Amino acid sequence: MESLAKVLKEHPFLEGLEQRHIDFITGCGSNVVFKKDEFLFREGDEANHFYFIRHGKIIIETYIPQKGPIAIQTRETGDVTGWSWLIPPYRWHFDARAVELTRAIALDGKCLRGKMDEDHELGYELMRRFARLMAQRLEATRMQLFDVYGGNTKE
Amino acid sequence: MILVLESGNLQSLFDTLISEKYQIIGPTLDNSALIYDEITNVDDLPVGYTDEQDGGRYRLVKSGGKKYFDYVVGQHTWKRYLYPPEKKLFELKRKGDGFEIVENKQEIHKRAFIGVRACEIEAIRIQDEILLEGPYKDADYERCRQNIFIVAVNCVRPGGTCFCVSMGTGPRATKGFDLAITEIVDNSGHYFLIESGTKAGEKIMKEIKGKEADQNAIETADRLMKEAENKMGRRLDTDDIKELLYRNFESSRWEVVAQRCLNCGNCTLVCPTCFCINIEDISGLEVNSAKRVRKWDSCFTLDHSYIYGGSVRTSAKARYRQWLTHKLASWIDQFGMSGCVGCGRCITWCPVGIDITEEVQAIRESEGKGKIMADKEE
Amino acid sequence: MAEIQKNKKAIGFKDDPMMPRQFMIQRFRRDTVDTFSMELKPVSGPKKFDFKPGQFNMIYVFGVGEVPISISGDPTRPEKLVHTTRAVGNVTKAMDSLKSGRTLGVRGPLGTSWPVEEAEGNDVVLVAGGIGMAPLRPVMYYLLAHRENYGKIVLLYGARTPSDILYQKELEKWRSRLDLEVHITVDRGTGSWRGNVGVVTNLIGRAPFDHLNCTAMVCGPEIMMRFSALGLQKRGVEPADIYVSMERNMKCGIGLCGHCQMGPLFVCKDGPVFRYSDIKEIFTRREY
Amino acid sequence: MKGKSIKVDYLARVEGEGGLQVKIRGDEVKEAKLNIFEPPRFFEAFLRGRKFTEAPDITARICGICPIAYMMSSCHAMEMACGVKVEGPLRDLRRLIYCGEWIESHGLHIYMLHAPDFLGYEDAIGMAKDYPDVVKRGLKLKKIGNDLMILMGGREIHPINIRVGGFYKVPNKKELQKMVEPLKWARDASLETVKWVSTFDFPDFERDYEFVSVSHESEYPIDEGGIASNKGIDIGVEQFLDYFEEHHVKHSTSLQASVKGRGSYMTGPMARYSLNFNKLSKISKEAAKEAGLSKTCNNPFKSIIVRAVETLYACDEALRIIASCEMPDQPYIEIEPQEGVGHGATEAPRGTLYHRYQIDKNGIIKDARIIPPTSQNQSSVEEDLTEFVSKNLNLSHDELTWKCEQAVRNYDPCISCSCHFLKLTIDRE
Amino acid sequence: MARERKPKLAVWKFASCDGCQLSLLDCEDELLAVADKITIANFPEASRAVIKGPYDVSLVEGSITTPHDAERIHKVRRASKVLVTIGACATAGGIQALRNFSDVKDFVAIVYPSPEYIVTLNKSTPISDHVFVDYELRGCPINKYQLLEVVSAFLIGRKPIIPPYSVCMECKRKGNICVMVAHGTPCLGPVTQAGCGALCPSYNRGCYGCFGPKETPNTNSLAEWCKKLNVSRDDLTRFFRNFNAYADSFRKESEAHER
Repeated sequence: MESLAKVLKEHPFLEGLEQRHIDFITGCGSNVVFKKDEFLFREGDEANHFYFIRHGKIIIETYIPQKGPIAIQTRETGDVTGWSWLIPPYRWHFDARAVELTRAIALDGKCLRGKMDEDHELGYELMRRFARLMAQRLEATRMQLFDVYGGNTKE
Repeated sequence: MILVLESGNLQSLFDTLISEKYQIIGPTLDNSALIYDEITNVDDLPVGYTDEQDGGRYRLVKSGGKKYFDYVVGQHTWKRYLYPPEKKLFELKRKGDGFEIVENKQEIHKRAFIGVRACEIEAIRIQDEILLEGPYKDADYERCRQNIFIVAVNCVRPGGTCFCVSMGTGPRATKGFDLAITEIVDNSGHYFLIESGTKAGEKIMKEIKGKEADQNAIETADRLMKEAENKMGRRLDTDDIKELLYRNFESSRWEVVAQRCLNCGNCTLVCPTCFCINIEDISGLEVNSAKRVRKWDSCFTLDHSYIYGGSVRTSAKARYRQWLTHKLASWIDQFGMSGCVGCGRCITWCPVGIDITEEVQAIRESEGKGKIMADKEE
Repeated sequence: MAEIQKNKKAIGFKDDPMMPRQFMIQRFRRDTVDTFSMELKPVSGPKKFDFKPGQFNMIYVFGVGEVPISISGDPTRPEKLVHTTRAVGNVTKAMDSLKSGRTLGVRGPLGTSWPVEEAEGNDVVLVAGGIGMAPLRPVMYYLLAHRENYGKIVLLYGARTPSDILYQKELEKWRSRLDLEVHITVDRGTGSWRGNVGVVTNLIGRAPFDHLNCTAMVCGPEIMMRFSALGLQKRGVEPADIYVSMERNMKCGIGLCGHCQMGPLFVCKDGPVFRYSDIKEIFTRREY
Repeated sequence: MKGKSIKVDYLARVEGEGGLQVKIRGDEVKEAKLNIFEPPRFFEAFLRGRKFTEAPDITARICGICPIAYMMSSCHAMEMACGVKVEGPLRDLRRLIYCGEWIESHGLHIYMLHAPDFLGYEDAIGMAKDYPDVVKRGLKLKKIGNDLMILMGGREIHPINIRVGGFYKVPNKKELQKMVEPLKWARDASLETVKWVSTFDFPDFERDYEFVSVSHESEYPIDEGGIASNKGIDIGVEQFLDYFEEHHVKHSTSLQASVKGRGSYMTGPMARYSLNFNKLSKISKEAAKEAGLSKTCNNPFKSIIVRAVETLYACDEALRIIASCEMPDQPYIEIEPQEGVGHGATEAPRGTLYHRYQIDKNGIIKDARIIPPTSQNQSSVEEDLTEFVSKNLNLSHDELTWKCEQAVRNYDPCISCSCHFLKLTIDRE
Repeated sequence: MARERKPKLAVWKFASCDGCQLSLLDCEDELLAVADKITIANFPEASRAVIKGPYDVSLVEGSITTPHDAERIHKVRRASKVLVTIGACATAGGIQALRNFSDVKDFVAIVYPSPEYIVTLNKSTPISDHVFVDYELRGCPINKYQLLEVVSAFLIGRKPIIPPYSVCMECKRKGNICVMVAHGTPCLGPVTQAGCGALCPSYNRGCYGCFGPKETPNTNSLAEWCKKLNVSRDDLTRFFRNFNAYADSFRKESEAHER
């Protein structure tokens, strides 16, 4: 597990976190591998994990009848994905699918949630990081909403 | 050489110009209004007429005097002749899979402009700079501009909305003319003081029935113009004007003036320096012919700033701000000179009397007030 | 500010900059559902059409009208004039309906260019959005023709959907080159899309270039350029090293009609390519 | 033969929206109706509260085909109410612009609306394929009428230069002179027109009409005069309503005018011509004679010849006015409103147009009454139809239908002058 | 047919004076050329012949004032690929929209002896209140050159050049001296859309707004200035209330001064 601790400690997402917290988090983690086209999680399932993508690429998508799967965003090496375990009702809102062989560290959300409730300091530190992540995602989503490439313009 | 021409001999100037094949364009009356049109005779000039001007108000008044040039500038500008309001640039005809261009070959007259005021000379110079001195020339303007003979008239009576002194463009014509006239009525009679500014001017001067001016006449002219300077109808403080307007992009004053502004475009179309044009590509019923037309345009229209999807400047506020800031500030960055010559037309001919000098002053004062407030708080 | 073209040579017919020259459509290729490329050849006069990457032409369709379109061909091969156009208005739609052998009017080349020479020795980052890829393609050609003069070359390109991606084959070729970094992203990944999904600004964060020693050229809709410039600055790129290509209402293309003014700038002759630091202040001003 | 009916839902080549229904039972015409379904527009109502000076511009909008007539009748009425008479050069110029409307409107009707009937075409454009020069002549003639209106009025439809008291601006002599050559051409073209239309095939059909028109002591009636008929009416315009009335008739829901106590009457070219032949210019009289017309005309199908003669007269008259007219010192007479009632009747190309206004001391309109020519002619049209169909029951259905349409078009009905017309429930039996 | 199919044109009339469709017949020099390029498929004012729809272009004149017309316009829309409204009636309700400011029942009673026969709507409304309109051509009447411009543009597939800016733009280009500034004559030019060629000022008269409001009209500022020219409130109401009385900005301005 030493490599797990090392990866997590060096990950920018956890940068500046106290060692004891990192130790705790490491305890919640495990190495996982997803083959191409394997789902990390499915819409509606219980959300129990979040993932540090060590290598590879996944796609967040949803399925629209008559249109098929629509990809919303991609996550790749170095990204963090999944926060539905943090917010009731703890269900995934989208599908996540590996588009290539993807290695990740999966952290047990339930375990973390319990710890965060107990240890507000850790809770705050993690929430702060997730808030930043959400803000980034929100900005990116807004940009997508702008339809910035000007698809609807007219002369 | 400076000549004195008795008022009775003014026709000799006209005759000389006509014999030199000039078409004379000058002030005349049409339908009880002052316009610039083709004239041939001194009687065509608005003899004995003067004008009253104020924001949104112009009245031609019969003074009964004998002066030929007792009016100031009217609504027309020389731009009408140099850069006409509407001009077909060329026609095209379909030919096989392609087309051919039929050029608009128009005979362009040698023209003499009579009664050009100092501010108007400056306006012509500004348009020269824009249309001839940039990376690209307007070929049509160049053709119209060639062979123009300018007879300036110095202003001894400024109009109610004039502020050429502020802009450093008048009332005396100092350059850019072939001949410059000062009309004087005094104890010694009614006469014109004429000086030449070019060789062409000198040549004409030799032909007219004048005599050399004495010192007295020259001094009288100087005095009259000094007096005129002190009687300007308006004043515009140009100190730091560019930065002032750039700084005040978000001034609340723009909202205030937008309440009044009709965004009708009148100010831009009577302005002697405004150069915005539209290019219209038109096809006929016979889909085999087409033409390109150049028309005066205005930054007060929505189409002016139209790009795919809509206009950039949709609010009246933005359009007024664009006009005023361009005229007095960004023009300086673009062409190294102000776009305003202080002729006052935009004030007089604004249907609701919006006054550029007042707007600038308001912005200046609002800024001052802002500072004072801030100081007090400190 | 990018250099102002003191280019008084004839850009129109018979030395009149307002009169279009005739070019014949030699090849017409559909790029995407609403985008097409045309290869044009002059009907008469000099066969070469020299231009700099980023410059544009005023393109006239007989009887219908004239629009500014940037040149998207290879500046090192001036015998071929190429335009890529999106059919959005009457003129561009009319262009779309033309066939090989028909002619168009062309006035140009006009405007400023991307700083390909100034960028020598630097890493070059190109950020393209939508049809904004077209004006940057000449840059790619130029850089590749002078590959040894540049550091890393990174192309970040965002499109709405996979089927909106321009020049797909060419991009594949570039992607397979080891001396280029090409990253493409779409707003909505549909069908068999395996690539990135998300806006192009997302790509800036992880793109491999040296922010202290780079030149960025950004082209796309104004809002995309604004956010891209912000993204680049977050990466530490100096505003002076960022270039953008602006769009305004261009009627004459030569700085005479007044329509394309943006503050003191005439987009047609002072631009369309601007150094971001020069226009940063006015970029976000409303109704400017 | 059992009952049959002729029904034209939508009358073509007339201005406005109307239909026509003729019910036949056996050998008898039971009913002939000119159906007007032009929607009501309430001019008389919204004129109330407007200024007297606004009446010409507002009433012009009743009809895009004869706006000058509306403007002139209302000007005359307002001037009478204010106790002013516009005379001299201003009056001449008014008559001049009116000539323009006659030339235009008659040109339009002869060439584009009526002649195709005689030559068997659906429209003038079809006719132009076989008679290109004729149609072009007609268009040019019509254009000269329009040009005269444009010069005097600013534009051909709803001119802007006519006001109570005169004009806003009067063209100068030089501008008027520019119309001389075109008008001379138009006079020649009108002469050709008279000859051309006189060669048409006319149904043998005459009726004993009461002709009513404006009447002037010395002039062919256009813009001024009293009211006269061939059955004894000879009154001032202010007596109009004493002699004529509008009423509902049972078989139709539209207002129809009639001579009080007598019945239907006809206004328009045939009426004017038959009442005023002697006042035509020499050239017009001669042309009429050559075309085979006598001093009166009772065959409504021959109205096309009369129209051509009137066109010729209008060209001739316009030339006379331009040649003799002095330019007025002022483009209009300043008029102060006064409380009163004014009447105005002038001759629209298609007949007498009567206006009556009551205004208060500030010049605000209190009451307005407008009786357009088509309303006056409506009974006459229906009587024509009844009689014509009765005599021509041998014709095929299609032929009879077309002829009935033609019989309506004889009147150049301007249904848009709709202020009096009602929507009609069409009998679909 | 070997030739390219000619587009089919239809002309429809609702409540109006016929003047706008007459404009087409007033194109004396161009009429035959138009007929050469376009099949005039349904134009009752000019022809008995009716060719069935659908039509490539429909010109619609007049406003909607009866229940019957309110239905008929939908049929016209369905039969038309491009629908162009022509004239103030069609684009703003026309002069007959003056009824919209009163109770139409009173109006019926004033004009008609037997009001019970009258079927009419309370308001006269523009076509665009009922169906989608592709293009509007303003004016009372329209300018025939603008009509030809629309036809020419349609034939070649370009956007017609019908500027929505003020009458002043045309007036100044023409060289007219401003009647408002130089004579104190109230003029709607600054708030009225161009297209007439600045006719009224060319005849020394103030514009009376027959082309309706221009883009972004500032009627209030103009009205305030007119007050300085001694225009009474009643006159101001009438000033804005004529052929385009029901056009939004004119309507509001006229109501603002109504007592």
